[in-house]
Order: sequence, then structure tokens, then C-alpha cells
Amino acid sequence: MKVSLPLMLALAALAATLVLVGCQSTQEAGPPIRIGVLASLTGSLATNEEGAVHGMELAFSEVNNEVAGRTVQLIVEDAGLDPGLCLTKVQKLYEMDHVDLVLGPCLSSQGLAIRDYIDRNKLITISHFCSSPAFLEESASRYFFRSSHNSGRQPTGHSAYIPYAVKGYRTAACVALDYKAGHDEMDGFKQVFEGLGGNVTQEIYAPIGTADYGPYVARIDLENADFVWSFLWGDDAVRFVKALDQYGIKQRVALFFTGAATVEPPDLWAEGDSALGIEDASHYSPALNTPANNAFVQAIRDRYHEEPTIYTEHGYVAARMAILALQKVNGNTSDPEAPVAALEGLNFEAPRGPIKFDQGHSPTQNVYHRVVEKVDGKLQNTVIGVYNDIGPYWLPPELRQAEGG
Amino acid sequence: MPQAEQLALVFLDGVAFSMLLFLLAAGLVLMLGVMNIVNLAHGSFYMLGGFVGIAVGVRTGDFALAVLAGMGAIGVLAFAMERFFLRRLPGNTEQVLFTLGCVYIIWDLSRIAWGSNPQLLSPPAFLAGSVPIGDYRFPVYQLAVIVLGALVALGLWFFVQKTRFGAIVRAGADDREMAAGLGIDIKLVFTAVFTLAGVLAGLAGVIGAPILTANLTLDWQILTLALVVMVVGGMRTIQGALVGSLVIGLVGTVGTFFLPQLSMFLVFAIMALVLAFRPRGLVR
Amino acid sequence: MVSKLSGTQRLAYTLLLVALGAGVFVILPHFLSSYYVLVFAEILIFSIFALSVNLLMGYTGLVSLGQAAFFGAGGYTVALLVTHAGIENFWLCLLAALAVSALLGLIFGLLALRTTGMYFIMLTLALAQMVWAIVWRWRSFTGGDDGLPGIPRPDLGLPWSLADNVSFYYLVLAFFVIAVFLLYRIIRSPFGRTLVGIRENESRLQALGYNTWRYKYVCFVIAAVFGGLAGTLKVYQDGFISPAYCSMSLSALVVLAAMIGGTRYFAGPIIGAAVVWVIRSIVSSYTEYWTLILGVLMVVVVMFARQGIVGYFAQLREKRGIVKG
Amino acid sequence: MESLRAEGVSKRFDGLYALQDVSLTVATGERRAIIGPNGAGKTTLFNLFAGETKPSAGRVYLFGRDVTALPAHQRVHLGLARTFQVLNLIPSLSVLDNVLLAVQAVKPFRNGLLRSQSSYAGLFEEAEGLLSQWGLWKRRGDPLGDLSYGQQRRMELIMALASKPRILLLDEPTSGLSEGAAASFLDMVRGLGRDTTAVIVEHDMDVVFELADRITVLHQGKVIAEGTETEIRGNTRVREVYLGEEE
Repeated sequence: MKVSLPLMLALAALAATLVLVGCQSTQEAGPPIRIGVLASLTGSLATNEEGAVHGMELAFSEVNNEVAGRTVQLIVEDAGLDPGLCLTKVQKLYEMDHVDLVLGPCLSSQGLAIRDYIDRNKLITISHFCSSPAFLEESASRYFFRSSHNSGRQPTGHSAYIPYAVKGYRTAACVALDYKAGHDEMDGFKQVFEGLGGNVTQEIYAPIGTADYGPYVARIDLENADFVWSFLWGDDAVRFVKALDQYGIKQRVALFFTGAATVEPPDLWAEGDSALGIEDASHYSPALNTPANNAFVQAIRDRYHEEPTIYTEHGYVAARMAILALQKVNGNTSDPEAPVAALEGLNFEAPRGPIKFDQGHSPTQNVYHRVVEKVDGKLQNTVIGVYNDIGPYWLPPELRQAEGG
Repeated sequence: MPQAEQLALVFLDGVAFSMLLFLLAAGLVLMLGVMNIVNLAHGSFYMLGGFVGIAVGVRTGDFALAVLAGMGAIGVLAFAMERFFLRRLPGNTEQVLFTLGCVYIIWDLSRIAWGSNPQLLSPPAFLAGSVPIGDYRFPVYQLAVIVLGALVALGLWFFVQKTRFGAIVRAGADDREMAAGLGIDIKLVFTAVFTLAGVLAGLAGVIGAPILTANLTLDWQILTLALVVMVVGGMRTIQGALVGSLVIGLVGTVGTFFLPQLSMFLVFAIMALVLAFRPRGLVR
Repeated sequence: MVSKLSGTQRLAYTLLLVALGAGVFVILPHFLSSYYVLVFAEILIFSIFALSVNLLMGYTGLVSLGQAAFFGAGGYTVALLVTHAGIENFWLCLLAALAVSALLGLIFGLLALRTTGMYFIMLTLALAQMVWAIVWRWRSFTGGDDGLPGIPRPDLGLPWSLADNVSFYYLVLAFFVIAVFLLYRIIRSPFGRTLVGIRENESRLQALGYNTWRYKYVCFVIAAVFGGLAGTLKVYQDGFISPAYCSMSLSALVVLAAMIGGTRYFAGPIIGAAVVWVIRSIVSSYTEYWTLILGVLMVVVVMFARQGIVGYFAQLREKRGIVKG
Repeated sequence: MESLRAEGVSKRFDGLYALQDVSLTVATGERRAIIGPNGAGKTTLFNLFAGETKPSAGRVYLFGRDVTALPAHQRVHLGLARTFQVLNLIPSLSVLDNVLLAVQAVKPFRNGLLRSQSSYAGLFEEAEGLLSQWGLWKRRGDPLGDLSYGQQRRMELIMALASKPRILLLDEPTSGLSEGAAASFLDMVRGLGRDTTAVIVEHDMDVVFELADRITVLHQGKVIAEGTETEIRGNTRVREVYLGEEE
């Protein structure tokens, strides 16, 4: 039997309205400071991103969830891996929950998708990742900050500088994931390495989600490369590192990667012994042996019974930035310019080391030379060298003249 | 110019990958042939098999146990799905849509249970090394996968060609009269075929885990590749599944080696060519 | 299925309901925050998409798991025209998007409609994955995994800007009404009645003198065009496109929506789309298990309520309303 | 004038001949019965006429036109219609919908996309005419599957007549009907005008002899006799292979 179409449409509209209006009524105007969190809690980054949220929660718990005498309320939204969904969610946070400030999102594509929106609404957003250089350049916003690093320059500049200047390598075969960040990283590496006088002999791009890295590692031309450089993450990183080992590449050529990528935990833990001895340059290591980091690692272990990763630390630092800035303006975000000024003047000790924002809205920080080691049966990135005060635009001294500052 | 040894590496790698695809495509062929359904959760079976295998393998350190657990778990799941759900559905379209719902359920349960971080299973100690090929090396484990795949292919071929049970598979879906004539309960055959396909997918999931890792994107990814294999191989026969797997596995790896920028695309280009010029597949 | 009763009472009743429904849709945005207006526009877009897949699934009996190919084709056509060719004219982009979707439908229809049943399901799925692979791998053209950002809301030369969510909602609503009107006419037309006949007994329809292949082919192309329309609207809403627009999971999601709503009822896909989208955008704020909820809902519908939500209520109404003598 | 002609038609399945070198001509307005024991190839021949299968060799002519390569649906538009031995209707649709589909099939507006089916003048009237004529108008709103078997057989014929065929192929139309129902069905066929040619496959010899002007006898895929009732009754070969067996 047939149901009249208009009836169904009317019912649908009515039902939807009730649901929507019902949802709306949960909001209330009150004293707590509302902080929205955009995290990729479904999809391939879900577990890492849960870690990031844990880091944020830890930071707020350290101040008893109170800033300037007001309770802090975290409203966590799952933005998946979809830029469109992220835009929808930030609108929800701002227009319905009336958040004072947003932490996140993770992916640069998501950050770019919401950039115009937060800029227009002067909504202060502190991303715990979004490492694309675009956020310092064409897509910069006065209201957008990040606690991470700058793809292609920091720490990637050191993944070219250390092999060239310290190790004396002159030729490199490069492998990166075939998406914007991969190209940014590869271009950044090339700029520094070739600027210094080195030669990139191969540029190999693999699509994200490549099931089989056999053909990619077999392509590496070992005759013409002093070392292999790479930027991959997630399952791709695991398969790639495994393949390097199993196909005998690792045994024949040096490996030096960029940080926060190929041999970063938790991927590192899945890679197992195949990753042993691989060096890279990064701005953090969970194995960093400083009082600040040891305390942070211990706190995460106690609270969540998990090992912190770079995501956890990024989340923690983003939340610290928010707390410090809000404290400075006494919790008042009605004029967004005040917290922006406070954020720009931040200078504090993070688990990764000292952080300041003297060159744009991305931290100036240490970069570490790391090597994968096994300690107590567990793989870690042991720090074997420190480069202090590295800005997001860092270039080796030899190249600074050419850049013209 | 690539050296011969590089090509050998890629070729062997492609064959090993083909064998994983074959284990899946063979199950799909059996289900399509006997039950006339396509199990959209077949990629999910593969994924879940990998997760279970890793969970058991990491805890016990016993690879054989991991393989058995993966096969067993997916076998039981498939059995239950067929026995308690598929059987009660009136048509095969409903059955397919049911398996689509299962894709979502298996995905989310796996996410809750194992999270989204990549996980890897170590091959057993006696297969852990690599053998030299010129200046390069090739993992022994992948060679073992090739051997295992070949054995399973042989076993399935024997099963389909030489057993009474296999006669039903050859006769095709709608020939219930024949099954009855042979004194075989067709319902039992359905359960058996669906379970067998599940066991094969679980097996593929576990033995694939040391190569491909186990993660939450595998369900659709593997299903897509297995379906492409079906289209290329002709959907009807175990031999077709084998040929399709080899074509897609080798095109995927060797093609990627020469033209990495066209990886994945090549696989679909082959499918499109087959569809345009041999719409019934390469075999039959 | 036939009701030739057309008393004035019934007419008045229908008109009243139409007016009520239309009124709710028109007034709605003024009671909702901008965010929910956006969600509502998305539901309307997704409804068009679900209606398109249901023309195949519900009316013709062809389960297509590749409908996202057309959604993506429409969306990418617009995105590429805007970002690469600098064409800003909305009508031109829309026309091109519909043409490209139709063309793709013509080609895929030729390949997929050689088969039926399971084979058709597999072929549509594989063909759509081919589109996805092209979009995903052809980075220099489509932006690959990163997608293409920077598609502004359309400028129709109206005195108000569509950048505002409420105005854009009205644009979507207009297209939704047009799409519903056209599709409703199509399924009531001789052509549409023939599709139902094909679904029920194709060989008989051939014996009656119908070239059933051609009907299925035309239906496939029409579905492609409406899929492309939905994709076009979505890309204007998001201002961004990525390979997710033509992914297998989107194809699956829209089939799920049609199933949940009820494939045998015209309004089914609309209700289903609303349910699925509310779960995806609103319920996901409260629970991380929303994928599981969708899956369980699908299984429950397939097992116990094959007529879907609309069908369930229709049966209730039938039980109450009609007393058989 | 001839309506239907087969010339040296053969059909092989897996190397076995279902039909071998069959030739026959049916004149316009004729009532022709095709008989033969089970497996003689009657239904295969029917399917060749209707266009549902293609002959392995030989040609089929419809109203003098070579239609060997023409698919079934196009033959309908030349004026051919058929019924099926096993009920082949759309039980889930209403009686009226079934007839509407049949009537509409040969109308130019059958491809109409945007006008409601109910708005086409004449379509409903024609369907009403058919259903009233054959006594099923009252049941028009019921799902066809709710009708009795005899009524459904009648629907088979109504659906075939809906396209106003010039030649009607009836495949065992009375099979499964009670005597009374069969009789009323025969009345229906007898009521057809002589401008309609009818070819009928039938087991019931009473029906055959009562209806047919001429009879063709098939045996093992070959025509063994053709002629009037008396000729067939007198044919020794036919008695041997067919009538003898049955009686």
C-alpha cells in the first residue's frame, strides 16, 4: 500500500525539527570556560588521537580543570579524517556550544577547511598538529596557532643537515607518501640537502595505504645513494620499514629519516627490530631524558595506563598553551586580541623542551638527533644530539644568506 | 635500468601477494557459485582474521596457534552468520545487504577491540630470515606464502573437481534438484561453503598480517582487490580466481615497480580492458 | 499500489499536508542554529542521492554499490571547473556536472548492465572503485588524497549571498523540490511503471514487447544524473572535495539509507537519509559507536523490517485503516 | 496470406537436436495446433517463433518478414503475442497494473517519462474494456497473485490480447484447468476474430481437434505430419508414435 508522500515528508521534517531543537536546548549560558576539541577519533588515526585528547585532559587536570577561577569544560568532537565533517563540527562547537577556544584539528586538510571560518569569527584555534607550512604562509590566520612543527623545514631541515654536515653523505634516495604533506616534506628536504651541495638521486612517491612496499623498496637505486630518506607514517611506515629490512636494503645503505614520521611510536612498536639503528631528526621523543618529560611520561602512564606518543605530547602542549594564555587574560576571551597577544608572547618549558613563539604561530623549539634502540625489550628513539632554538623556518647557516633572512 | 635481481624480487613479491588475493577470491567464487551471493564482509573477514591472529600470536608467541585462531574465529563467525542470519533471509539481495551491515559492525568492533594503530605479526622463527638474490634479499616468509597458496589452490581444485561435494559447486547455484539427487542437503552445503570461505579469509588475514599489517582500512581495500580479481578471472571457477589473482598481483607489483605514479590505477585499467573485451573474464 | 480514488476530500487532505510539509521546510532554518541548517541542507542533498540509488534499487531491482562514482563525478566536475578553468558560473558548472555524470552513466551502464544480480553488484562496485582510483592517483589534476579546496558558494546574481548557510539551504531546498518532483513524476509515468514490471518479472516484460535493457539503461543514466546533482550541491556546500566523495563507503552508506527508509516507498530514501545523516552528524557527538549503530540498524532492517521505516508505518496504518470483509 | 513461416529451422543444445530441419507455414486467420509427445520440441519451436531463443540454423518469417535475428520484444511490435505454459505474470502487482503494462507496451507513449501513467487518455479505458470483457474488472485492485489459478490463466490470455496481436501463440493454455474453466477458456479463444491467427500447443486432443484448422505433429524434433483433423487421425505414422502411445 502506498503512503502519501507529503505525509511522510511532513513527518520527516517534523521529527528532524524536534530532534534538532531538542539537541539545541542542552545549551546554557554559564560561567565555565568552554573549550572545543576537534580530534580524528574515527579512522586510521583514532588511537593516536585518543592519546592527544588524553594529553589535553592531563594538562587541564594539572590545573584542577580551573582557569582564572572558572571551571574548564572540554567538548570533544570527532572530526574523522574528513575536512567537510571538520568544518561542520567547528560550526557546531562555535554556534551551538559557544566555545571560547578550539583545540585541534589534527590534519592539515582539516585545518585548511576551517581556516576561513575561524578567521572570520575570530575563534582562537590551537591545533595539536596541522604541520603544513601553508599555515605560516598563504593560509596564516591571526587566530590560528599550533603546538607542532613546520613540515618541510622543522625538523626536516635537520634530516638533511645532519646527514650532510655531520655524516658526510652526498647522495640521497627519497621515499615519501604521495599527498600534500609528503610533497612538502620532500621539497623541504631537497631544498636543504641540494642547497648544501648534496644530490637527490631518486624521488619515489607511494600512495597512502599502499598494501605492498616490495616494488617501492626494490626500486631504490643503491648504487647511487649514500642514504635513504623517507617520510611515511601509519601502516605505510610499518610496511616500508619491514620491507627495507626483509629485502636487504637496510643492510646495504644508511637510513636517515625525518622525524614525527616513519619511525615514530606507535608505528615504531609495530615495526619491531626492523627499525633498530634507524636515525632521524625530530622535535620530540618520548624517550627524552629530562625531568619535564619524565614527569609527563609518568603522569600519562599513571592516568591512562598507556605509553605517550608525539600525539599525546602535542595535545598536552596545545592545552598548556591555551591554559597559559587564558590565565594571562584572566579567562576573558570576549576580546580575542588579548589572548592572541598572550599566545604570541608565550615562552614555557614543555615536555619536549623550551618553547617560544618568536617566529609566527608555530613553536621555536629544540630539534633532536635520534636513533632507534631497544631498551628493556622496548623500542625507543634515543636522543643522541640536541640542536637548540630551532625556528619553524630554520635553514642551515650556509643557506641563510641566499634566503635573504 | 633495473637489474635482473630487482625484477626477480618484484616478481616473487607479486606472486606472494597474488596468493593472498587468491585465498579471498577462491572463497568469493565458491560462495557466488553455490549460494549465488557476494559476501561484502569478505574483506572484513580478512581484516578480523588478521587482528585475531595478531592478538593470539603476540600473546602466545606461537605462529601456528595464531593461524589456527584466525581461521577458527572467522570460521565460527561465518558459520554463525550463515546458520542464524543468512539462512533466514528470503532472497540473495537481502543476504548481500545483510553482509553490508556486517561490514560496519565488524569494523567498529575491531576498532573498539584493537584501536587504529598499525599492528604487525612476526613470522615464525624458521621463516623469519631472508634468502639472498644477488645483492638483494627476499624474505623466506613470502616464499612460504607462495608455497602455501599453491597448496591451497591444489587442494581446492581437487575438492571441486573430484569430490561429490564439489560436483554441486560445479553444477552452480540453482541446481538444487541435482543436489537432492545426490542425496545432499543443500542447506548443509550452503553452511559448509560459507564457513569454508570464512576459514580461507581468516587464513589469508593471518598469513597476510606479517606482510600487510592489520589495520582498519583493509576491509574495503581487500574486498575491492578481490572483486577486481573476480571480474578479471571470470567469477566462476577456482582456476579463474587463480589466474585473476596472478594477473592482478603481478600487474600491481611489477606495474608499480616501473610506473609507481600509476600504481593502483593499472589494476583498474586491466579490469576495464577485460570488461570491454572479455566481459566474461579471462577464464571461460 | 493503485489508487484512482480522487475525491475532493482526499485532494484537500493532500494539499494540506503538502502545505504543512513545505511550511516546515521553509520556516525551519529560522528556528535552528546555522550548524543545524547546514546539517539539514546535507540531509536534503543526501536525500536526492538516496532517491537516485533507489530508482535503481527499489524500482528497477538493480542493487548498485557504485553510486558514489556519479556523486563524485558531479562534484569533481564542478571543483575542477572552478579551480582549474576558473569558471564561476553556477549554471554552467551544474550543466557540465550533470553532463559528465550522464556520460559516465552511459559508459558504466553499457558495462554493468550486461549482467544482473550479484554480477551487477560486483561490477558497479568495481567500476566505482576505478573512478575513485583515478581521482586518488591523478594528484596533479584532482589533488589526489588532499582533495581540492577553494570552491566558493555559487553566485546566482541574487541580491543576497549564498555564502550564508540559510540562503544556501534555500538553494538546496529548491533543488530538492525539483528533484523530488521530477523523480516522483518519473516513477508514476509509463516508464516508471515499466521499471517496476522489470523488477518483478523481466522476461515477461520482454514478451510483452518491452526492450527491457533500454529501460534499465535509461534508468541507470537518470540515476547517474541525480547522483551527480547531489554531488554538485555537496561540493558547493563544503567548498571542498576529496576522494571520499566517490568512495565505496559512501556508495554503501547511501544504499543503507535507502534500505533503512524503505526501498519500496518513494519517501523511504528521504527518511533513511535523514536517519543516517542524523546518526552521522549528531549522534556522533554523543557516542563514538555510531558506525556500530548504523551497522546494527542495517541488520535489524534486513532481518525484521525489510520494508524499512516507511514500510513499517505504512503497514501499521494499513492494519488500522483497512478492514477486509 | 501467410502469418508465420519457419524454414528449415534447427536448434541444438549441447550437440543434441531439439529441433531438426522444421518447416511450416501458418496462414493468416488460421488456427494451428502443434502437437507431439513430451520432448518433441514444441516449446522450443514456440520460443523460436517468439524470439526467446535463436535457431542454430534456418529462418523464421513473420508476415513475410525475416525475423530470425529480431529479439522477442521487437516481434511484439510486429503483431505477435504469446502466453506461457507456466504462469508468467506479476503476482505482486494488481490485476489492473498487469493489464496496463501489457496495453501500454505497444503504445507510442510507453517511454513517457514525466507524465503520470494515469493521465494518458484511453489507456485505462482500454484496460477496463479488456478486463470487463473477460470478467475480471471487479478484481482489478487485487494483487494478481490473489486470483484463482483459472483466473490467472485467463489473465495470461488477456495480457497477450492487450497488444491487439495479429498472431497469438498459446502454450498449453488449458493445462491445469478444470473442465469448466477449460471450456470457458476455449470460448475465449473461439471468440477471437478471424483477423487473428492463433498457434496453439496443446496436450488435450479434444481441445486440439475442436479448435484447430490444421495440425502439425512433431516427433523427436522433426515434423512427421501436417494436415486437417481427418488427415491426422488417418495418419498411420502419427498413430504409431503418438496417438497410439497415448490411447
